[in-house]
Amino acid sequence: MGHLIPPSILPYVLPVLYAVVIVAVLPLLAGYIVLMERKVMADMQARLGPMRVGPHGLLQPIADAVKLLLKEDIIPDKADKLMFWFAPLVSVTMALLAYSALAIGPAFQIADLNIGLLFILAISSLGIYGIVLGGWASNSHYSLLGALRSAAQLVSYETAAGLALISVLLLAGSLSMKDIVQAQSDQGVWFAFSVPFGFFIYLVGSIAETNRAPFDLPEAESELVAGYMTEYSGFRWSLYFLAEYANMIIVAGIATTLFLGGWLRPGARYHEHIPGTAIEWLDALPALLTLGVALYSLSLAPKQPVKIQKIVMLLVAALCLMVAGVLAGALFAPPAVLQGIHGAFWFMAKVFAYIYAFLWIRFTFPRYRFDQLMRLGWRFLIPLALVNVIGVGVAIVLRQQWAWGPIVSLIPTTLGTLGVAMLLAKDDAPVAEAQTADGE
Amino acid sequence: MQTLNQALFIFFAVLAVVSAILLVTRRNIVHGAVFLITTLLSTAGIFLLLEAEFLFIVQVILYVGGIMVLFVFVIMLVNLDDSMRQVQFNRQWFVAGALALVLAAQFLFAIWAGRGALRLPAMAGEISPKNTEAVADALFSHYMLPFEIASILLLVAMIGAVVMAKRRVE
Amino acid sequence: MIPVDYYLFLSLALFTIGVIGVLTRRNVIIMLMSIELILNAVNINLMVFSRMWGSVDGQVFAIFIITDAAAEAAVGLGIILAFFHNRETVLADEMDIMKW
Amino acid sequence: MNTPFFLEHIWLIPLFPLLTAALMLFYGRKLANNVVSYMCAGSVFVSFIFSVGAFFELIARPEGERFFTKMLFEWLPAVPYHMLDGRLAQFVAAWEFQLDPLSAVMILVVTGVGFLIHVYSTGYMAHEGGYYRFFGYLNLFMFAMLILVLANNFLMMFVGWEGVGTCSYLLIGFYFHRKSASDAGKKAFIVNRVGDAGFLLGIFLASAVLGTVRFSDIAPALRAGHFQTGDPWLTAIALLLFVGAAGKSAQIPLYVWLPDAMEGPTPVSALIHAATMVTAGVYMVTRTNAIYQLAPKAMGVVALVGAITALFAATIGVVQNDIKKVLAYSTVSQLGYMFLACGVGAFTAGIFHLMTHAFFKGLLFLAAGSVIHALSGEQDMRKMGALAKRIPVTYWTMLIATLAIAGIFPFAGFVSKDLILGKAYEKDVLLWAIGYFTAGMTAFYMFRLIFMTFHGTSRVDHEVEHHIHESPKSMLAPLVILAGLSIVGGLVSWPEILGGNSHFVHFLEPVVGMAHEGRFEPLKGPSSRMGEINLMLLSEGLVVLGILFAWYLYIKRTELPAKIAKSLNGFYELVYHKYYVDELYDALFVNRAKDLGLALGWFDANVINGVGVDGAGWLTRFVSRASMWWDTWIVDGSVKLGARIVWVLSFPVRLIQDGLVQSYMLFIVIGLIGFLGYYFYLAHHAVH
Repeated sequence: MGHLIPPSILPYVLPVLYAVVIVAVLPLLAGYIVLMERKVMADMQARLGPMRVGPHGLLQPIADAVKLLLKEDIIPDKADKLMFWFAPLVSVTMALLAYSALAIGPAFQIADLNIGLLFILAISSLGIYGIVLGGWASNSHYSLLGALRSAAQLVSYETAAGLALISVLLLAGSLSMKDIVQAQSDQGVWFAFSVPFGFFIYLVGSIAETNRAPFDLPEAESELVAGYMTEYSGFRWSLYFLAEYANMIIVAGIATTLFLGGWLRPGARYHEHIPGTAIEWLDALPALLTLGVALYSLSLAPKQPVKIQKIVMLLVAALCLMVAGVLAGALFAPPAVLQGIHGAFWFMAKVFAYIYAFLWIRFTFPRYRFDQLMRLGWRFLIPLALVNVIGVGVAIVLRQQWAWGPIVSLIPTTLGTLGVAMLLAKDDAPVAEAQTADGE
Repeated sequence: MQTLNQALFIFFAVLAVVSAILLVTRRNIVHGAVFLITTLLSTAGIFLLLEAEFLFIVQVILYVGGIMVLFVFVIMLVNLDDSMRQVQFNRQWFVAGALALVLAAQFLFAIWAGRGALRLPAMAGEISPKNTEAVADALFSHYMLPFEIASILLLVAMIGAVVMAKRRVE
Repeated sequence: MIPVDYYLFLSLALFTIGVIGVLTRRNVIIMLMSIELILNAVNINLMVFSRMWGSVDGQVFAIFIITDAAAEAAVGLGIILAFFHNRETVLADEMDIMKW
Repeated sequence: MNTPFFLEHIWLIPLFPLLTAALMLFYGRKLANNVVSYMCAGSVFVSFIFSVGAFFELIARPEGERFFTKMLFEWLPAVPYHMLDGRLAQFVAAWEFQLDPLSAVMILVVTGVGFLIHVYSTGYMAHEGGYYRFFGYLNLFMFAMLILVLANNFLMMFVGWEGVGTCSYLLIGFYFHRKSASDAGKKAFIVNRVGDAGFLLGIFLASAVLGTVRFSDIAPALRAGHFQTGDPWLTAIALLLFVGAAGKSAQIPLYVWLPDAMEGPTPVSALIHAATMVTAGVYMVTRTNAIYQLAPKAMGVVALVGAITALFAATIGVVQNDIKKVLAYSTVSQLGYMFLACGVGAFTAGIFHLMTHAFFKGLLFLAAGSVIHALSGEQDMRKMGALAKRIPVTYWTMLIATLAIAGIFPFAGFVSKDLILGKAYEKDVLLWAIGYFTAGMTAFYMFRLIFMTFHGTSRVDHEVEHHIHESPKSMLAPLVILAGLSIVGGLVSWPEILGGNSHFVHFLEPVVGMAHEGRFEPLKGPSSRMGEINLMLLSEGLVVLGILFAWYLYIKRTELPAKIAKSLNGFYELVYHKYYVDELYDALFVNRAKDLGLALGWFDANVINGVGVDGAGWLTRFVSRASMWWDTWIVDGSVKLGARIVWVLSFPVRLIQDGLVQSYMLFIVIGLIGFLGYYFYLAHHAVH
């Protein structure tokens, strides 16, 4: 724990800077994820989505934020004032606090805890209090039901997700995010490929933890008006909103770090990279991508109906151009800088891909019934995760005793888990209500 | 940095004690639960000061993220409006309080008698970040049997809880 | 450098508060929470002594204690739920049928 | 030697009726009427077939060995006992059937007539309630009667004896809702008890004297015992047995039940109280003739009683108006004839008359039943008349039967009756005179019955008048058959002097002859052929006279009978009221018995119940009160005291255990404080 208590004040500078950046950027990011969500939804439903505010609705998030901030802040009469005020803070605080251990890039990390992963899990698991207390404090049945549901759901799926992560920890042999990424880099394979079932289980579990469709029962519009957020409005509501999307980014980050190789470029070998000489062509990809985006938006600019939109479009083009320049320049910078900048790019790319998967699933699957949800969690995911962990243990033994390759050793595990999954999926017995262990 | 350490300790200690007192005295159980959570979190902080990060995490995940969620859950299941309106302390509260204080006095006397005898070894600036591994080694080598027994205890507790929370089938 | 006594005083304070809570509160749930408080005091002691002797045994025992706390919370809350379903009360001094 | 089928399976003959009887009495309620009738009549018919088979298989044997016994199983184990003369004997009773000419004849009569009457009953009882019950009783009776006649020892015979008694009781009281019927049933039963008592005593004495109850052993026992003729023991046995016989066969003084027995359904009267059961006495006397032949005095008593009964009953029969009553009294007098025959040593003649009587008396009853049926229940002859044209079949059959019973040549009655009279004449003229006169009276009252019923002017009530109808075939067929038997019945023993050879008598000879080679002097035939012829002519003449007299009184001068009745008023009253015998018995026995019963009842109620039972009850109550007091105050008291003490002592502890978890915790804390204080104390001392 020496990092928390350094001998002088100096080492605190960089982390504080990062923290400020994250806290400043995150709301904006959340807003644009919302825009992305709406656009993706519109695309999947063959619509255009927001087009009015800014070119292609690019300014929509800012408009929404302004609207939310200007809205009247209502506190119900019978509500528990203190808790009502306190709950959203808990949510958003915990959501933001979790970022402190997230390694966005090799260097881009607030604190490299040797228990980073556990820390993130712990903090994000505290976020539930925001929901539960808020639902209870607003003194409304919808809210309370939503809160209870989300609590039960979270407790149920944290177990499965945690077990899925453990399989990765066994492979990586460390709790620190950095070391985990490093392990993937060393083993030359992303853990999503070595323990696919772990990845799958964590995907489902993370969707449930963030109360996203098809597991969004705590805020199921059709059943409970808006779940635990029913009585909230204006700024507090936006805090919840922020917390939810922050959580999305967190789980996406965790998944990225643990399964998708973190900041690693596909097929990257940073530790054997000699600066300036061997530039693998993939290193140019980020720059080219952003450049392409820049050119595309530049071409779109004249088509905009209003002058202001033209200007904004040009600004976007300029921004992308700038980023492209940075990315390109990094190629000629020393490896550390290169890793830092490109790592951040790849990380963000993977996170957004993960979030895109979220959206995709949300608009594809219908909502579960609560007992179905619990059955899935307790009777399918958790046993599967257990089998998976055991299999990984076996794989590690194989690897250590008989020196099997990192991928080969895991093939039997995957196959065995697949078989178990078949068996589990086959039995369709009705839920034993005790397993939901709550008042539903 | 000594000052920082002490400041943190005092902060956590005061927070823990105050919220503990509030927990015992508040009428509203949900508030009580929140105060207990606060106490637990500050205790976790104390653990951190004592360089037991793994226990810190365990405290947060298990206690705060698990047990207390269960508490809050049950609190919300059992409707408490009426129990909030009732008298909060039972008949023996005075005797009990007095005796508890007597007990506290005895412990205090014991600690006071042995003050200064105990002191922490000076902390090397950079101690090995291997706390988790150390705990794991002890747990899975020397304390294997208790570990297994604890797992069986958990299993039994789970079954018992399921049985008791089950709806009675009339 | 914080002397061990401070930690002991802290844990003593928590312990006493917990004892008072268990002994005086009528609400069973709060009694359970006070018990958690007592367990925490014990954990603090274990931590500080393990730190003092530089061995992790204390932490291991703390883990066992937390496990125990989890089991106790699960069973206790289960009992409370069952009792509440039958008797519509959570007050300790109304649970007095277990006598001669 | 392998015994032929029917003889081997002789024990099946009683079995068939028993099975159907059990079926009827247990399940009959559920069966349809025609099923019941087919099963019952059928079972009796099967027994009849078996009987015929057994009969012919018996005849097939040579003269000497026409005797067969079939031992089914040992009934009572052998019990050693001392006879009167001190010899040791084994008392053995086996379930053993015997077939000799006598029982062969009996089973033929019983099953044959029984079958006919069953058929008749299916028509007669068609509209009665308790159809299955009636046939169940009837079959049960058949079973008992067959056991009676097939028995080879006194005990088995007694079983059948009591069985037929029971059945007759049940059947007399068949219409139990009619008080007169149930009373008649009781009367029959009780009167029979008297006779049965005698019978039992006779059995005991016989077993004590002869050392056996087995019929086929009696004669050897007699021979072995070197009994003198007129041995007092044998006389006693004979008299006691005769008491039983008199009871069952309605002889003076025990005849009173038979007339009342007419309360039962007419087929019952025909079967039980005319054809079969009432002749059991005669059969029994004949069966034990060996004893009688060594007891001349007893035989004299039998003859005398028989003769007097015959005359006596005939006189009553003359003045009766109920058609069945007339037949009942004629039955009594005919039974008297049979006993007369036995008394004069003509057992074979008695059995012969028994058989013929079974034919024509059964026929008479059935015909009377047909008449009653036609008149829808009317039994008073004064309300009949001129039925000859209306129900011709009944009329002709009944006329034949009347001629038979009157003894008109050549009907069956003529042969048997003249056989008896002839024997009686050789024995004692006085007995013959009584029988002779009785024969005339018989002819008179029987034709009186015929004339009053079928001839003269119709005195039938109007509402009855217009639905007089002939009975159904099922009832007429038995009539016709029995009429035929009544006609030809005599031929089986046609007297030599009329060119016959009395087959039947010779057939029965071995039974009555067995015991007596040497000491037994066979009855001399009539002094001369002329004598016998004369006797026949005399009786025929008297009979014809009686018939003419009846014609004169009840067809020619119908007003005369009333006049006569007036002229000798007292005597008529006396006879009309059956010599007040019933009243006499009531005064002498019945009421005395009632008084005794009352006295015993009083004794029971006051002495036994009052002093004994109530006293014991009072004593028990008293003792129990005392012990209850002891229990409550001493035993319970001590227990409660202990409990109370524990309660009091445990009071402070209970105060502590109040069921509140928190107070327990409080005590934990107190204990903790105590321990800590103790340790500090120790530490303090350790320091110093």
